[in-house]
Order: sequence, then structure tokens, then C-alpha cells
Amino acid sequence: MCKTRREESAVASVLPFSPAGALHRTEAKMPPLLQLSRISKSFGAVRALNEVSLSLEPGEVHALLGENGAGKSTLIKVITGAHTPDDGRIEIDGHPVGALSPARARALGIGCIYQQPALFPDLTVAENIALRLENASPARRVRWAARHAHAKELLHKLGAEIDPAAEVRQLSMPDQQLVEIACALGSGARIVIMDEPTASLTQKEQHLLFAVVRGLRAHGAGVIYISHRLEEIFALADRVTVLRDGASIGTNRIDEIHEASLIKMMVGREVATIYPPAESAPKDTVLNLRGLCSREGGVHGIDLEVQAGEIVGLAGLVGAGRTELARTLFGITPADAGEILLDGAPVCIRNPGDAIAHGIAYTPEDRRKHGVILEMPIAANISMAVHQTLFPGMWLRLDAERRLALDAIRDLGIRTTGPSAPAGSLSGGNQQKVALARWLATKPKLLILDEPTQGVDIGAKSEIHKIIRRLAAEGLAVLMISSDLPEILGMSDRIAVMRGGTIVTILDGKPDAHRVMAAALGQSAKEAA
Amino acid sequence: MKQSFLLVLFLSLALGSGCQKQSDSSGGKKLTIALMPKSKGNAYFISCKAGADEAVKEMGADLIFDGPTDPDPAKQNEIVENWITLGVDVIAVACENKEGISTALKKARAKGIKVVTFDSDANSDARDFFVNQATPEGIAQTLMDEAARLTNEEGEFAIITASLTAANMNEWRKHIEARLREKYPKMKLVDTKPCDDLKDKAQTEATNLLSANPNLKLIMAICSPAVPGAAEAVKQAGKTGTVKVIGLGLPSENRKYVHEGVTQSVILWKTTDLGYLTIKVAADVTGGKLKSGDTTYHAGRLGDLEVKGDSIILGKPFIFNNENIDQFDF
Amino acid sequence: MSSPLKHWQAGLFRHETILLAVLLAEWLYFDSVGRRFGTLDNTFDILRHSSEIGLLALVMTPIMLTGGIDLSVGSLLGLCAILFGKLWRDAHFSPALAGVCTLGIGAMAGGLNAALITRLRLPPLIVTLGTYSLFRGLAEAITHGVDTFTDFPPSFLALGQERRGGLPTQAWIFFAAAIGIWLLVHRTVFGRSFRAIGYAPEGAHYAGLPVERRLAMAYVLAGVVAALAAIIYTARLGQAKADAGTGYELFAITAVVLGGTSIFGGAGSVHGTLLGVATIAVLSNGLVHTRQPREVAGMLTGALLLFALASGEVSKWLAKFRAHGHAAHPTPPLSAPDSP
Amino acid sequence: MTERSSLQTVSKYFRELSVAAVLVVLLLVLAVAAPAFFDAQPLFSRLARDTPTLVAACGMTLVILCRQIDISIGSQFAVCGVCAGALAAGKEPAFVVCVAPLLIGAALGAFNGALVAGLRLPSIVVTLATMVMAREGLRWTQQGVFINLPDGLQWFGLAQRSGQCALIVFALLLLAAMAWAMKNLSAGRFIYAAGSDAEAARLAGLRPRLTTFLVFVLMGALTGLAALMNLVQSPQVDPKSGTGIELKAIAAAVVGGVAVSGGRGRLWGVFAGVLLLACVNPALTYLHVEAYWEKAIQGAIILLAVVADGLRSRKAREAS
Repeated sequence: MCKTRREESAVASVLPFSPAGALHRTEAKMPPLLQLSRISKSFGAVRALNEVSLSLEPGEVHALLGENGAGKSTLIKVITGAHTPDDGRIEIDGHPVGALSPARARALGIGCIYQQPALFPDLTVAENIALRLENASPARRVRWAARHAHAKELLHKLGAEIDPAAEVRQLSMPDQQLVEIACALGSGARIVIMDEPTASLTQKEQHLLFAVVRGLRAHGAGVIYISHRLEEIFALADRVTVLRDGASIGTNRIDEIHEASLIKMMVGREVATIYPPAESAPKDTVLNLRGLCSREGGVHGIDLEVQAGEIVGLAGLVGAGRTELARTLFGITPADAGEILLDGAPVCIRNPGDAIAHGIAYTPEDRRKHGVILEMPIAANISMAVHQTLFPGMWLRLDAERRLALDAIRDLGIRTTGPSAPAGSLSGGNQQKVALARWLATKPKLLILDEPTQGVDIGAKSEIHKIIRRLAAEGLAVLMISSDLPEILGMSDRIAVMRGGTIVTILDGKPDAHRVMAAALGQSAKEAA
Repeated sequence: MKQSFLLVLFLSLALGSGCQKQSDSSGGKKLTIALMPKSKGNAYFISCKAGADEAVKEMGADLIFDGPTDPDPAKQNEIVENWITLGVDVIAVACENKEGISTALKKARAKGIKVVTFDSDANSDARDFFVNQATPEGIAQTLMDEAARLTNEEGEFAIITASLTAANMNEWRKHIEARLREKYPKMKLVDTKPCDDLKDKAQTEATNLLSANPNLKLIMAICSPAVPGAAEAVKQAGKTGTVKVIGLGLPSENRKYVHEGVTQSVILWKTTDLGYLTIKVAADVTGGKLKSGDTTYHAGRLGDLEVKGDSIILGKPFIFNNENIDQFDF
Repeated sequence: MSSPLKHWQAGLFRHETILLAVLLAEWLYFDSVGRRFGTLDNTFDILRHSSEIGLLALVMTPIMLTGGIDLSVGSLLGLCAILFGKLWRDAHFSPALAGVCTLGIGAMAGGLNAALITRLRLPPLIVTLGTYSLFRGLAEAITHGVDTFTDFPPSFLALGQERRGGLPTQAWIFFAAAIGIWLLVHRTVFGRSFRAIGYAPEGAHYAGLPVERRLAMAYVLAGVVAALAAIIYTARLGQAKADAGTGYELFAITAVVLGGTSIFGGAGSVHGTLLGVATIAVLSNGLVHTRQPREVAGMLTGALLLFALASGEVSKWLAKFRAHGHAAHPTPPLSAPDSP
Repeated sequence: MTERSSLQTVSKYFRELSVAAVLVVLLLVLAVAAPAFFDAQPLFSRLARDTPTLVAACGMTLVILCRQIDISIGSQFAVCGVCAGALAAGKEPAFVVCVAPLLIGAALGAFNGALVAGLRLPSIVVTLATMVMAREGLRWTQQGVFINLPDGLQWFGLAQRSGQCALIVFALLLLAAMAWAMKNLSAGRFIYAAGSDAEAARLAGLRPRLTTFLVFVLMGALTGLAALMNLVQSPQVDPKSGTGIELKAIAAAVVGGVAVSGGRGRLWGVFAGVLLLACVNPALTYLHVEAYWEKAIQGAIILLAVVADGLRSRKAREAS
């Protein structure tokens, strides 16, 4: 019911504008909305940005591509005034602007949707939006009614069913993302920056987002759009600029360039985007779930089998209960009904410790918060789940640990200065590999991967895919959660689709995207197509 | 790892320097007297120090005046032991806590350092002489008798003390209660409140005591900040005169209330004399001019004083009241 | 680790190294000014006087590594001291037996903190603020503040006043505890877990570490060691009273922070704490020997604390210049935890 | 519908209500057992005596909302009091005496704030250091000698009762004003924002570090004000005054439901907390409970308050 309403409103907000109109605008000659000239920024010895130039025309969606650590986020923070550049010039409407502060940038009409929602968990949705939109003068009287009305209106425009009076801490990740988008929408900003806005969005919410982007473009605003998902870039962008190692590799009109060459520009080498094929026939059943329920976790009636050597993709919208199922299997939100059978034997999993003991491994969704401990050395991160086995008794054996780490670094190709470097010093992809290494060290029977390549750059992405496939080939049972549909389709031997906290269907063979989306969306399947 | 290694290296260095330092002895040309109050930042002991300085100037000795910042037996103990190693000639201490400090003092005597106690005594085997401005019994009895006199030996009264753990005040309370039992059956101690040695808290506590015990006749404040605190409370309660206030305190802090008739009497001794005498005794004990067995002692400007056993009697506690309080400026 | 020079540079900016320099400077200054400062006797005095607070600081370190804090140790010391006295005098236990029981009581008190913090997930600051008053209050209630326990047998007092094998007796206990806790923090899986919890409690949970058990362990250990300190305190002073150890928690925390342990958890070391304790102890002792009034010790300690923190910030900056730009937030620990 | 919403309000204000409930129960017990508790005179002077704590607690609330803490206010309190007293004794004009402590407090607060917000040092350690330094410095210079104030100063020269009323009314007005500002002024919301998520605040252009700094300055100024309000209640200044007020203020804030993790809590809850803690100690006197139970009972109350909250949120966790 509510879904359909969302759809309509979204469509409504798309209707008046057409991409053609937007393109027309770009041809009209006027000074660029935003002109960055030879921006440089260093952190200590590291040159994060090296003489990067970028121009943003009115009514243009300008995609920014690049592997993690290429300097995209730094560039954004420069534009939003969060970082001050060491060198270079910023012009808006042809007028040079001096030092930018977040406040000043906002005053100049620059809005931004950050990758991790930059919201205040303790404050209400309405207030979060207001704090981002209202001008920040301390003596201002707060008008609560107006705040709520405004928030309601914005959220309604997005077709989001979020109570403005709710505290943000109670919202799901995608809902928080929507609040972010509402901020950008309400800011009336002429320069809108979106840093991987779709990272945690469901297919349908992505459509809403695209509608917003097109709306902004039609209004003559300029959008800088960052994403790892090339299909989005091709669907939305007018021009695309590629960054690599803090330098600008080049800017092209989207219709003058194709995927392969973009990837080549990003990675600096050819990368196979084809997913590694299945190598082994599934063997005997490892995991068997019968009517699994967890009230705390919010999943119920789960029936699922995973064989050794197969990769089962867990598809569905965010909030459909995929991560929740993983957390239940891993004992973070223990099951309170149904049974879990490992190798045919029923097991009871009350906490992660039990799960590990039974050979279950789980690389969580939020890598920076749960996956690895950024401040600790790579070696310590890798050995963390195998304390009992690696350190019999209680004494650390640093040599053994170091060896373990070195092996992992070699096997998984982790790019680092050494096992004692803090995990935080690694790029996202390599952090993910460390997280993976931690769990491979436990010699698991079942490996649960939650968004294994989210925010991971293309190069590392395909490497991780290869690793996963290899592990399966070695006889590991893999349960892979991903919102990246091509990934699910490409990697999985079977796909279990979840909706509303339970598995609605299991698709064998190689199904097409539509069937998966249809299952994930339930009745509003056609709209998904 | 590296650090811990360096630490070991450092410690050995420290001990090393210690060993070769063992030999040197205290080149004591000038008499060094160490004087310790119960706690620093306490006006009472500051006025004692005034007298001490006077005496030191007279005899040209060297005075160290130091103590814990808050009354803490452990810290007193620590400082005494530091003085022992520092090699002072004589130590004069106002003991926060008999047993707490006696161990350290015994150690000092074993090292040949003379020990004098003043204000409040240590175990008798832990010191050579006690400068006895007043024994706990003496103080307690004076207070209790004064209280009885003011209330015609009947009615309720309450005590405000520094803290429930302050050793010497607990001593006084014990003797006060003893005196109460044996001599004043018609009087009743209704409550005892701590004020953490803070005037403000004393004022609050007194306010509550006054209304919680409507027929309270008298408040006895046995730590110096509590006297003006209690007085202010009585004054604010408009019970000036109907509820008497007495206590141990400095004239300077109470003059105003005594004149207003809120506080009837403040009991203390001439603190400057106490300081003066303490230093004199300390010096003469080390000089051998004062030995155990003497019955009189000539204490400079104080003239001849009686010596009872191993304690020099400064005289009975002194009662300041409206008539005489203006003659004293400490 | 690449070149010895680089390692040396890294070491140069470590908090502990700075602190060690300060300590040496202190020592040399007092040694040159104070006539008897450097003597063996005085060194032993410093050891004896700092052993109780030292013990509390030592055991505060694991707690602060987990990102927690324990304000109740000082009060617990008081409670344990008088309970020890009561067991010995009123229940006629032998000092040894009474001691053992006291340790048990300390463990239980620590267990109370642990239970409230882990089971109910309450912030340690608040829980221990409550038990800070509670324990002291119980001590006063039991003794009515008045009751003082003394006249312990000399065999027991020797623990705090005599020398054994050239060192003050309690120094042996202190060093044993120091070594034990150093090993615990730097060489066992427990210490590892403490750091992990301090850096990222959730991350530690996801890695399958028994977070609650480890936290509980830290606080129970604190209780036990506080009891041990109480016994030593009683032996050193030859008396136990309800006000024993008032304000010690602040000294302990000061020492730990001065020693470079982060108040936010994760980063820190036991040898750093030892240096912190030594720095403060030497300072307060040295000032007596240079005849400075007691107040100065307090003021200098405060100043030293600020200085240490500020210098830590500076060295963080320098560390940033060497580290990768993106690792800068949150900044990696200055001394990479127990890297060989 | 209505009762559902009322239920929501109850759960929203659970903490404040529960503290208020405990307070009411305590007062009822007193009303029955010791009606003297409510006699006008002691009541007024008791309330007046508690106004400094209330003012300090208000400031502390802001600091904790900023996800910081300030344990140095006890020393600040003493320093401000002594300075003001010295000025008064030096026959300075009244307004100087009144303004000086505020400025001195603000300066001390600014020092803390600069170190915390400027150098990003942990506030608990910074204020621990400044606490010791200020306290010992004062002890060193003042040596604990009382300062006698001129007669004109007490109760600002008003009659005692009206002076007490003035203090109480003023404190309540201040509380109301701050409570209103925290809810309805952008400045107040900035404090919540800064405490809730500093980085998000920065990205929203709210300058959280400046906010934090200013909150510390305000804390200092309020401490100075508290010292002044304490000063005028007696003709002498005790240089040890204010010892332990920081713990009172923190305890009141925590009991009143302010989360030490920052961003959550309301001043009215803190008001309830202050009243509750302020009633416990006198209650013991009126109920003739032996004084040596005081600390234990206070500790128990703090624990009860947080344990109740802990149990409740645990239930919430299990229910979800």
C-alpha cells in the first residue's frame, strides 16, 4: 500500500523534467557553476590531491569515479569546506571564493550527501533536517511546528514513510540515508554532491534517488555524483571525471566513453569484470535451517540449506532481514525457535563464541565498526577469532601470530607495509581482505559474507570475488549477502530471496534480475522491472 | 619492550647512585627543626606557626613547616619518614592519628632524632615530650562544663565535628560523653553531625539540627570552621541567645558572633604560645637542656612552666568570651 | 621496523620515552639539590610510600584500556582495610586468614561493579561514582567512623615496615603485581581483548571475544588488588580506619593517564603506568627533600599531567606525518600494541 | 489515542517522572514523620543553601550534554569565592564584587575549554589537572584563613528572608531560562548536536569545538555565580568552600537522566535530581538516622537511579 504511494510520488517528481531538457541547458553558454583549478591537498607526507581540476556546469550530473583512496572523498571535503586545500583555486559562478568553511559552503549553495549519513542519533528527524537547512545563528528562536511541517513535506516528496518526530537512532540505515537525501533536496543547493548515496539503498529507493537527481538537474542545479556502480553512472551522468592516486586522469562526456575504458582509467590496467565461474559441484549439506526464528533479530520461519562448495546468494531489500538472519546464525541475536543443523547435527548458538566453535564465520556489513579494529595491527586483527587455538593456554605467541598474518597477506594479496601496520592504514578492499583472513584462520565450515564488496574499489572487488570462489571450490559453504544485484547474480549458485524477515523463494540456476527483484519487492514487482 | 628495558636500567641507576651516596652524613651545623601540622591550609596551625617562627628567630635555628594537604595519617607518616632520611635534628608533630604516626615516630627516635608532639599526642613511647596545651580529657571537660554552665545543666545539645573519622575529635567526643554520663544526667546529646571541615556544610547541618530538634539548647562545634558556621545558622534561625553556641575555634573567626551574642564562648589556648613553646622544647630536648625527670622548664618569654612526667603543661584551655576576645589578634 | 634509525625515531616520540626523560630530569635535579635524596633509604621510602597507590594505578590500567574507569578503588581500599581489621580483631582470624578473606571481599565488591557495568550496560563512570560513595559509606557505617583497628602482631606489621632481602617487604609484592599485570596486559589474550574492547567494543563482540567476561575480569581484578593494597596500607601504618585511602583513586588515575594510557581506551601500557607512578612519587618525595611546601607537589603534578597530554598531542602530529593520511582518523595508537 | 500518547509522554519523560516520584515519596514520609521539615525558616534557608549547587548543576548538565565533564568546578568555586571576598573586604564597589567572580570563573573555564576544544585533550583529565592546581594554589596562597566580609554584603543588604527568597527566585528563573533556551534557542540545540555527533555537527557547519569551548566558559561563569550566591549567605568566606560540589553536580545530572554519552537529557530532570539529593541529607537529620549512614545512602540512591534505567533499557532491548 504505502509502497505504491511512494512509487507514484516518485514518478510524479520525475515527470515534469526530461534529460533532453537538461542536456539543452548544458549547451547554453554560461560560466560554470563550480570551477576547481589545480587543487592540491596533503596529509602529512601523503599527497591526497595533486593539482586536480574539475568544472561543473549548471544542469549537469558530473560523475566522479576512482578507486578507494583515489582522493574522491578528499575532493568532496574540499568542496564542502570540511578540508581546506593547500593549493589551488575554487570559483563559483566564475567568482573566486576564498577559504571555505562548512557554514560558508552551505551559504554558497553547496549541499552534500555523505557516504555514512552524517546525522545526530539523539535528535529527531525533523531537527536533523532543520540543523542542516536552517542558517546557524545561535540566537535564533526554534520553531518546532515549522520544522516538523517542513520535514514532513520533504519526506513526503521523497515518498518516505518516516515520522519526523522519531529519533534518528531508531531509524534503519536506508531510512537514515533517505533523511540525508531529504536534506539535500530541501537545501535548495545549486551544487549537490552525492558520495555513494546508493551504498545502502534498496533498488526501489534508488529509483527515488534517481528521480531526485534528475529533478535537481532539470532545475539547473549541478550534481557531483560518486558511485562504484558503473551502471548507475551510465544511467545518470552527463560527464564523468576519473581520479587515480589523487590526480585527475581525464574528463569525458558519458556518451563518448564505454565501461571497459572507464575501468582502465580507474585501475590503470585491464580488469576482468566477468565473475569467476563455479568450479565444483556442490557436495554434502553443511548448514540446514528449519523454521528458524529470532524475535530480537526480527527473522522468522527460515528454512534454508547450504551445501559445501556452493555459494548461496541472499538477496532482498535492505531491512528484509538478510543481515538479521546472519546475525542470528552468528549468535549476536540468538534464535529463540526452530533449529540449526550443522553437518546434520543440531547445534545451539547463544553467542559468537559458540558460532565460531561450530565453524561458522561472519564478515559483518559495517567493516569499519565491526569487521576490523582499525587501530590494531593487521596481525592482531587476523588472530582475533582464533585466540583459543593459536594461543593455547592464555599466552600470546607473537611469532606464530606473525606467521599467520604473513601467510594471509600472501594468500589474499593484502597490500600493506607489514603485519604490524594498523588495519586503519589500509584501503577498504584490503581491510575487507583482513576481515576475511580473520575468519579463514578459524577454518570455518560455513562462511557468511555481508556486503563483501560494499565501498570496495573495482580492482579489489574482482580479487575478492576470485577469493570467494576459490574458497567455495575448496569445499567451503558460502552464504553471501549483497545489495549489488549483478554481484549476487554473478557469484551465486543459488539465490535465496528474503522479504519481511523471512525467505520468500529460493531460485536455482542462473535467474535474471527481474525474477529476483520481483521476489524481493513482492506484489509491486512490475514497478521493479 | 624498549621502555621496560630502559626502566630497569633507570632503576639500577637510581639504586647505584643511592649506594655511593650512603656514606655522607648530615653536616648539622645549624639545628634543623621540622614542624608538622595535622593539615596544611588550616588557620589554627598557621597561627601556631607564627609563634614557631618567633622562637626560631630567637635561637637562630632552621625550621621546616610542612604537612599533608588534607588530614591523612598515611601522608603524615610518609612525610615523617622523608624527614628521617632528610636527616632533620628534631621533629615536632601534631598527630592526626595516634597509631597511624607512632610507627614512623618510633623509627625516627631509633635513628636518634628527637621527637616532640604538640596539639595532639602520639603513643607515649613514640616521642620524648608532649607539649600539652590541653589533654583530650581537659578539652572535653572544659567544653562539657562550659556547655553545662550555659544551659544550667539541663536540656538537649548537639555536636558538630569535622568528620566521623577524625581521630582526635573522636577522642574528645568519647570524653565529652563520659563527662556527660557522670556529671550531667539532665543533659542529652541528641545528634552528632560531620561537616567535612567546611564552614558552609556546618551551617547547613546546624540549620537542620535546629529545626529537627526544636528544643535544642546548645550546639557544640568541636572543629574550628564549624563554630562560625553553627553561629551563622543560629543567627539566621533567629534563635540568637535561646540556642547557645560554643566550640573550639580561633578568636579572629568568631569575634563578630561573640559580640553579637550568638556565640557564647570559644575555647582555645594561645596558639602562638603553643607554637613558640613547641619549638623551644624541641630545641632544648635536642640541646639536652630538657631531660625526662625535670619538673620545671624555662620556656623563654613564657617563663617557667610545670613539667608533668613527659609532658610540658602550657596551661588550661582558655575561654574567650565577649569580655576578653578583643585582646587577642590571632 | 624497516630501518633501526626509523625505529629509534618512532621510539623517540613515544609517550613513555618522554616520560622517562622527565623522570630522569626530576631525579637528577633532586639528587643534585636535595642532600639525602639519592640515598638508598630514600629510594626505599619512595617505593614503600608509592606501593599502595602504585597497586591501584597498576590495576586501573587494564580497566582504562577497556575504555572504562573505576572511581571506587580508593573507597574500596578503606572498606577492605576496616573489614580486615574487623576479621582479625573481632572474628579472631589470623592475619593470614583475614587477609585471604579480605581479598575475597575485594573480589566481591569488584564483582558488584562488574555486574552493574556488564549485565546492565551502565557507564562505568556512573556505576563507580555510586559505589565510590557506597563503599566509603559502608566503611563508616560499620565502624561508625570511630572504630580504629590497631596493635596488629609485629609479624604482620613487618609486611609494611620491615625489609626482606634488601628491599621493603611490600616492594616485593608490588613488583610481583607489576610483573603479573604487565604480562597480563602485554603478553596474554586477556590484554589483547582489553585493547580490542577499548578500541571497538562492538568489533570485539563480532570477533567472538567474550566481551562481558573480559570486562568483568578487569573490574574484579581491581577489587582484589584494592584489597591487597588495603592490607599493605594497614601493615605500613599499623592501623586501619574508615578513612583509609581517601582520594587515592584520583592519584591512581593521574598516574595511569600520565603514563600515557588513553582515557578512551585501547592505547596504553603498564610500563607507562609504572613510569607515571614513579614520576609522581619522586616528585612529591623530592619536594620534601628540597623543602618545598606540600601544595607545590599538587600543582606540579597537575602541570605535569597537562604537559604530558600536550606532548602526547604533539607526538601524535609527528606520528601523523609518518602515517598514511587516511589512517589519521581515528589516529592509530602511538606505541603499536605489544609489537615485538 | 489520547491514552496512548499520554503513555508515550510517560515513557519519554520516564526518568524525570521516576526521580520526581522518589522525591515525592521521600517528602511524604517526611511530612508524616517530621513535619518540622517544612517549617518556613529552615525550608527557606535550606533552599537558599542549595541554590549554588543548582546553578552549578545546570552548567554541568550543559557540559555533559557536550559529551564532556568538568571536575574542576569545586576548585573554581573556591577561587571565585575567595577573590570576590578579598575584593569585598578591600571595600571595592558592590558591582565589582558581583561581576568579578563571574569573570574569573569564565576565565578559568576558558582555560579548560581551550585545552579540551582547542588541543582536543580529554576533558576529564584536563579538569582533573586544573582541579588539583587551582585547589593547591589557593591553599598555598590563602593557607585556609577565613576572609571576613563587610556587613553590607550579606543578602545584598536585604533582609534575611527577602534575601533568601531573592536567591531562590533568581536560581529558579535562571533554571527556567536555561531550560527554555536549551529547547527553543538554536544555541541550545547546537549543544545537543555537538554532544550527539561532533563530526556531523561540523559537517552541518555548526562549529562544535567552538560550542564546546563556550560551554566550558559558561560553566566557569556559572560556577563563579554559584560562588557569589554562596558568598552572600554568610559574613565569611571559607577558602575550602566548594569542595565536592563537582560530585554533587554530576550526581544530580546523572540521577536527573543526563546521559554521559552526551546529547540526551533535560534540565528539569536535573532540577529533580538536585532536589532529591539535597533532601536526602537533611532527611537523615530529621528522621534522626545516624549520620554515618549518609554516604552509603547517597551512593545507594545514585546506583538505584541508574540501575532502574539500566533495567528499563534492558527490557526495551529484549522487547525489540
